[in-house]
Amino acid sequence: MAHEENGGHLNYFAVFIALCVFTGLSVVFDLLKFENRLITIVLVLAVAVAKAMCVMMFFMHLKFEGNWKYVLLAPTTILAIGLPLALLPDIGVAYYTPLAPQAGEWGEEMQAYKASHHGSGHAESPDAE
Amino acid sequence: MSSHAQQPSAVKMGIPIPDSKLGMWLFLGTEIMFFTAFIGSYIVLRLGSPGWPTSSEDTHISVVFGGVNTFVLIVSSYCVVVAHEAMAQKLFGKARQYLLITFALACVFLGIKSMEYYGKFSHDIIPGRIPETPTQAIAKVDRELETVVRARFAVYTDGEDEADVNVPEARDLATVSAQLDVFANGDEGDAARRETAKADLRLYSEWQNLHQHIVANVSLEDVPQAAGPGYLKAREQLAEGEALPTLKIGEVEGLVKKLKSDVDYGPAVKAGVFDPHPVLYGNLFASIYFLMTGFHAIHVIVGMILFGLALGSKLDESWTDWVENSGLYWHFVDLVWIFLFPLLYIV
Amino acid sequence: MATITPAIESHSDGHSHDHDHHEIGFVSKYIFSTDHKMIGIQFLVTTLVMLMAGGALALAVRWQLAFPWESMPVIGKLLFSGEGGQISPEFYTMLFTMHASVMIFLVIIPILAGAFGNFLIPLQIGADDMAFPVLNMLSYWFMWPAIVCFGASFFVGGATAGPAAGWTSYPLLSALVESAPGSGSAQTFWLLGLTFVGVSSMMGSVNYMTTIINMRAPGMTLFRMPLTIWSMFITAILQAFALPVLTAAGFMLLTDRILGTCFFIPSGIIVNNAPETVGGGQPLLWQHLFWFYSHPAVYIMLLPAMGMVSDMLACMSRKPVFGYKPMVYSMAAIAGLGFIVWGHHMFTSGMNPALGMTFMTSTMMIALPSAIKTFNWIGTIWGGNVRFNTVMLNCAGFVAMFIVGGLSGIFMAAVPVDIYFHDTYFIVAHFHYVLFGSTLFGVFAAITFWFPKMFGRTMNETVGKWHFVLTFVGFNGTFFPMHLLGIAGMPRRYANPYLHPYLEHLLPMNQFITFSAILMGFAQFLLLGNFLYSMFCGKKVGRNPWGANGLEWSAPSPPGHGNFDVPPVCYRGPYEYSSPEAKALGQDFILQTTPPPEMPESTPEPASA
Amino acid sequence: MKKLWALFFFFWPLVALIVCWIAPDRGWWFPSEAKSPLGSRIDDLFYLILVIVTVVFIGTQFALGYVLWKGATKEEGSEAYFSHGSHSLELIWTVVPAFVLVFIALYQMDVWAEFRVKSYYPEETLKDGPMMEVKARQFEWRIRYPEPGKDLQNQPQPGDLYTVNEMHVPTGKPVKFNLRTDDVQHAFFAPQLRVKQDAVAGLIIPVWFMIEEAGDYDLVCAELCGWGHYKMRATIVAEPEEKVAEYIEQLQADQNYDGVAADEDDE
Ligand code: HEA
Ligand code: HEA
Ligand code: CUA
Ligand SMILES: [Cu+2]
Repeated sequence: MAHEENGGHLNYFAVFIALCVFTGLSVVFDLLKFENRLITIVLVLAVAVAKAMCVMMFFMHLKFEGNWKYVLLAPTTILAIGLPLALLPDIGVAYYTPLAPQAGEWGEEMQAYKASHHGSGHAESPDAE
Repeated sequence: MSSHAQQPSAVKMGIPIPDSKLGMWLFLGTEIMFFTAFIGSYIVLRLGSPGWPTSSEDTHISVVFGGVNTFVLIVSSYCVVVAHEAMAQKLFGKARQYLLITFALACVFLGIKSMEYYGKFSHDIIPGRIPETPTQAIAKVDRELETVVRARFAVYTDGEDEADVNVPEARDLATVSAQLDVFANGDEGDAARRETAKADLRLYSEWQNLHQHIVANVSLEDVPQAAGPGYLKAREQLAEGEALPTLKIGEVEGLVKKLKSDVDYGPAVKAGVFDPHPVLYGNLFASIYFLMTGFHAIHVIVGMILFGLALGSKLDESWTDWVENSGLYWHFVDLVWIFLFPLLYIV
Repeated sequence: MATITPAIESHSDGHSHDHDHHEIGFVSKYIFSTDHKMIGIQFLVTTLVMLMAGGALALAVRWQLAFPWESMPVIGKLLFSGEGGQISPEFYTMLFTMHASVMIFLVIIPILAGAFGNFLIPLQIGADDMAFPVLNMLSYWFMWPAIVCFGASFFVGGATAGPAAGWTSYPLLSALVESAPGSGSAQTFWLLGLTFVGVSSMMGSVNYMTTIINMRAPGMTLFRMPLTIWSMFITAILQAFALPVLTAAGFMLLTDRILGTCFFIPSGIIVNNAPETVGGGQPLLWQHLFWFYSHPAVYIMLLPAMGMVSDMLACMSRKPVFGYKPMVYSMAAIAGLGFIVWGHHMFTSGMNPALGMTFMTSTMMIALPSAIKTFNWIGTIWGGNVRFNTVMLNCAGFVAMFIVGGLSGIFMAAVPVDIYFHDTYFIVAHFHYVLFGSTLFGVFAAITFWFPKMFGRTMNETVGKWHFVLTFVGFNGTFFPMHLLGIAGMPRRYANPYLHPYLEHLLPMNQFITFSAILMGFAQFLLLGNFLYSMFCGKKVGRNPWGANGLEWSAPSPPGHGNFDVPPVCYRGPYEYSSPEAKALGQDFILQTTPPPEMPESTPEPASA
Repeated sequence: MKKLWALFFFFWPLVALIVCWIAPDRGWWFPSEAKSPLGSRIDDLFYLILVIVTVVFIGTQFALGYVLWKGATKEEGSEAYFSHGSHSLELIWTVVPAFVLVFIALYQMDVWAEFRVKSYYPEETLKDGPMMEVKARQFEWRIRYPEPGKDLQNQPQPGDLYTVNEMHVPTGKPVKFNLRTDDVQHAFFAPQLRVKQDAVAGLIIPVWFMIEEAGDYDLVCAELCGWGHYKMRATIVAEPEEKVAEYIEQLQADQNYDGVAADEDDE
């Protein structure tokens, strides 16, 4: 296998450290609480992609594989990105009036609830008690 | 194996990687599409749902848990690589060692995951059971309280040896309560039991107040027979035709808190009634959370089985491909998590 | 096995190979066999039985449409004696749901990929077996839980409760138990069955792709592969990438039904006085995910037949396939485009109209590669020395029927016209033309063509021809008038269309259809009879009874364990019929393994029959 | 025998064509000509495609029959024509159908847009709100009109008027209504109008059509919705606008009738 002459213990360890740093980064981005949530989303997803690339390239040895990797992964990637994109105009944004009571009647009720409960009571730490 | 192994095989056509590895990669291709369906559905459903719950108060999701688990998986991925490397260099002892670590880390991952699940369960964050409005939350408290009352009453009716309260069935709670009343205020039977009966009657009437308020908020004439005293008192102050003001969730929260702190039936209420906490789109959120993490967990378990098989054997050269391929699979499991983590825990 | 076994009666049962651990006993030879040929034959027999079962269900459907609410003879008494043999509306729904599920998931898909894919792939590329024989065996045996689940879903609730949502299983009907009373566990079983077929196909497809990529005989370059192999390869790719999406969606629907999730269930819905739903899911999501698989699936149900028909047409016309590369490219194009046309099943579903336009355009475009293929088939026959045997007739039937089915697809691909045609019998006519008319005629031909390779005997010609004619006539009598029913506006999935005055006058037409269907149905006994009879008593033949070129014909009939007595080396394309090279040998075919004269013989030439 | 087989493949398309030819006369055709302008345009498209497809059908089936006939009449022992294909032929039969298909696709767009794209709806329907709400449920059609003089609201209002399985619409002007479902998916299918639209749980879908000619039209359900799918039968009654108004008034009167004072209610 092609990677053998390339691979070394150290190499992997560097990748490993990089992955840990990336994970830390995404947590940091979350804690930073940007004004615009979109920034966080873009940042953490970018980090995720970077991590995925690291794992695929080095841990899964794709960097050292032949061209078949493109034949296999290119269509997969296209389909994987294309499917959500194609669903978007229908499910993500509704062309016709959606009847989700959550957005309508219930929504108002919830807004009132949230307003009255702001910051009160529920300070329990999430999870695992 | 088959008869052709002995023959001088001419060069087969194909690409220079072993069948098993090619098969594994193709399989991973199908796996990518499998998770694409989940993740894609999640993304579009979420975009199509204004008001998705994000605060950890609603979702009980903690970045810390997710982060730690991410870290655990990364370490395990690293160990697999090292193990594979060791296999290639014929250092089987070292490989075994690292595989063991991987296996252990997988256990840690599942452990943390189950803690998270447990946390969700303990707040009844379960698809289909999350109230999405204050009204639904109140109705849910009502239902849960009723279950508690029934369970408490069942003690008097089901236990055949307890002849002191003679009530045939708990279905009609009003009748049971009437008979219990007689029993509790009489002097027959066990004194301690009479005390519990009194407590249960109090609980019953608390529940009735709540219940009537929700279901029978009607004009004065048709006040239901089994209405609780608190409810009746409230009604008396109204003029004909007026309705009681609708319950505020705050009042119900207060009620639940009060019931839970009662010395007699408090523990039972605590066990059976969740704090009312409506979450808009909570059910969809919970559906997605459990389905995605659940299928990821199943993949983790499959990975553990693969490693387990290798560990259970005497690891030798013939296992090199096995370790490589299960390693590939494991990295894929890691990959999925790498995307699930930001998507579920942060975004 | 290193010796060259000369020809004809080299039956595999003659000798057992010393397997590492054990002798091949009856069980591991015929039941839990890991030999691709045995698995292929297992698939073939199972699916033929299922064809009869699915057909019987179709005949029951037809009975109701011709004689509404009249008790059904024989089958009615057998299936639901309780109702006095009368079909209830619930039962009608179950009937067509199970008819379609059986036909699609237990007949067409497994007969193409499972039976012929298994049998032909290693033989045609010159491998001794699949890449993963055990996985292969599992893929067959995973079909059985599916059969059991489908069967259970049909029987658990008697005549009034069953999977009640059609094969498309649209939520909410399929997601909310209350919306179809009694469908409770039945629909759940149905979904489980779907999952099992999914797993089975997924195993198969990974296996096929690996085998085709990595196990080709020396010299078998990509563009020397028979079109059958290309089609199997492309089908496997389609399956590998589309099917997981359905499996995932199936899990979502399953949990919606039984675990309270709400991927497809919007909130605030009250069905049959059940409590109001909470949720926030969207029913259209299922339709998208379902068709994301099921449209590619219709090509999964066609491409292998296309490939096999190309092979057979070339052989029976004694001519190379016209435009081999365009054939390959158009199959690839069908596969690629097949992923982006799924929305044409949802034109009236309330999806975003902009998507409708996109999907209309892509759907129109997918007719192009099909057109190329059609013309190339005709080109293949053109100028050939046509042999009018059962194989050829069925192949010609395939082409003729595919044109009809494809052309009716054009009407529906046009969105405005589909507004009217959607969910009418026009659709039913369309897909039976492509599914039965093309695929099954292709399969009938393929059974006859490769039968000698499977059993070392040929099928009876006369019976085969009768079977073809009766099926062809019955088929067109059944499904051609359905176009007209569709134009007349008769909606599908109606237990009793004649309730509506504007459809009343269609009763006689429907009765005619039913009689044709019965004719066609009973014609299938000829096929089964011929199959069984010839398996044991057919005329014995040698390795290459058709004078065909493919590698499989250089192996013994039937091939032993490990397939080839001489490891095959491939020297040319698969369709060099009547080539100068062949003529130099004094024949009109030249096996792919025959070395060119100028080359020194590196391996001994296999003795051909 | 060979020739017979070749003739067989000439023969059946002929039968098919004849059946199609006589079909309209025998009632095996559209239930009636389209009664709405959009429906007529759908019919026109249908006939256009029918012509194209018939040409292709005859061409290809004839070609198939022809090559088979050639094969059947070939002399014994003569050689098959050896050819791997023809580049120019491939080009022709790729480009020509491509052209036809793209033409069909583009030609349709505006009919589709008018039917479904909200901004292409006829002006009248854009100006006014929907006239009524049609709500499908297992297994009937419920129609809700707003109180005369009021606009239709998504939520039922106290003054709303209800009918079941009967939908009165004015002739000669575009009618828009909201299509909804109470439970599972159904589809609004009016065969004579060539209108079909699914009713999807969780969505309010506006649909419009226009009827010129007064009369009764069928309304059926075209999406499997349970055991009673086939019996969701209703009528669309198209009548002049005044009559519809009268009908709605009558409906209101009926609905307000409390059994005692019939006259007091109508003011
Ligand atoms: C093997 C299966 C198969 C195949 C190959 C096809 C092929 C095609 N199908 Fe079909 N289809 C189904 C199986 C199949 N279909 C099934 C099962 C359903 C119904 C599912 C359900 O709802 O239950 C369905 C439904 C269906 C619909 C949805 C209808 C509706 O529900 O409203 C549509 C709409 O566009 C459609 C279109 C097409 C088209 C354009 C093709 C094209 O690929 C056809 C291309 C072929 C040709 C066109 C013929 C040859 C070409 C020429 C001779 C060249 C010249 C032609 C021209 C210039 C026009 N199909
Ligand atoms: C490959 C797929 C396939 C095949 C081969 C067939 C074959 C047939 N189909 Fe089917 N059909 C579908 C796929 C298929 N169908 C699908 C996907 C649907 C849509 C379902 C839905 O709406 O969800 C459908 C729906 C469908 C309908 C519409 C039902 C409705 O919408 O209400 C009708 C009606 O006529 C029908 C008829 C037939 C007939 C008469 C045959 C004939 O060709 C059958 C011929 C008969 C045999 C081949 C077997 C002969 C058996 C015997 C003689 C009995 C012997 C008995 C025993 C041994 C037990 N089919
Ligand atoms: Cu309503 Cu079908
Ligand atoms: Cu399709």
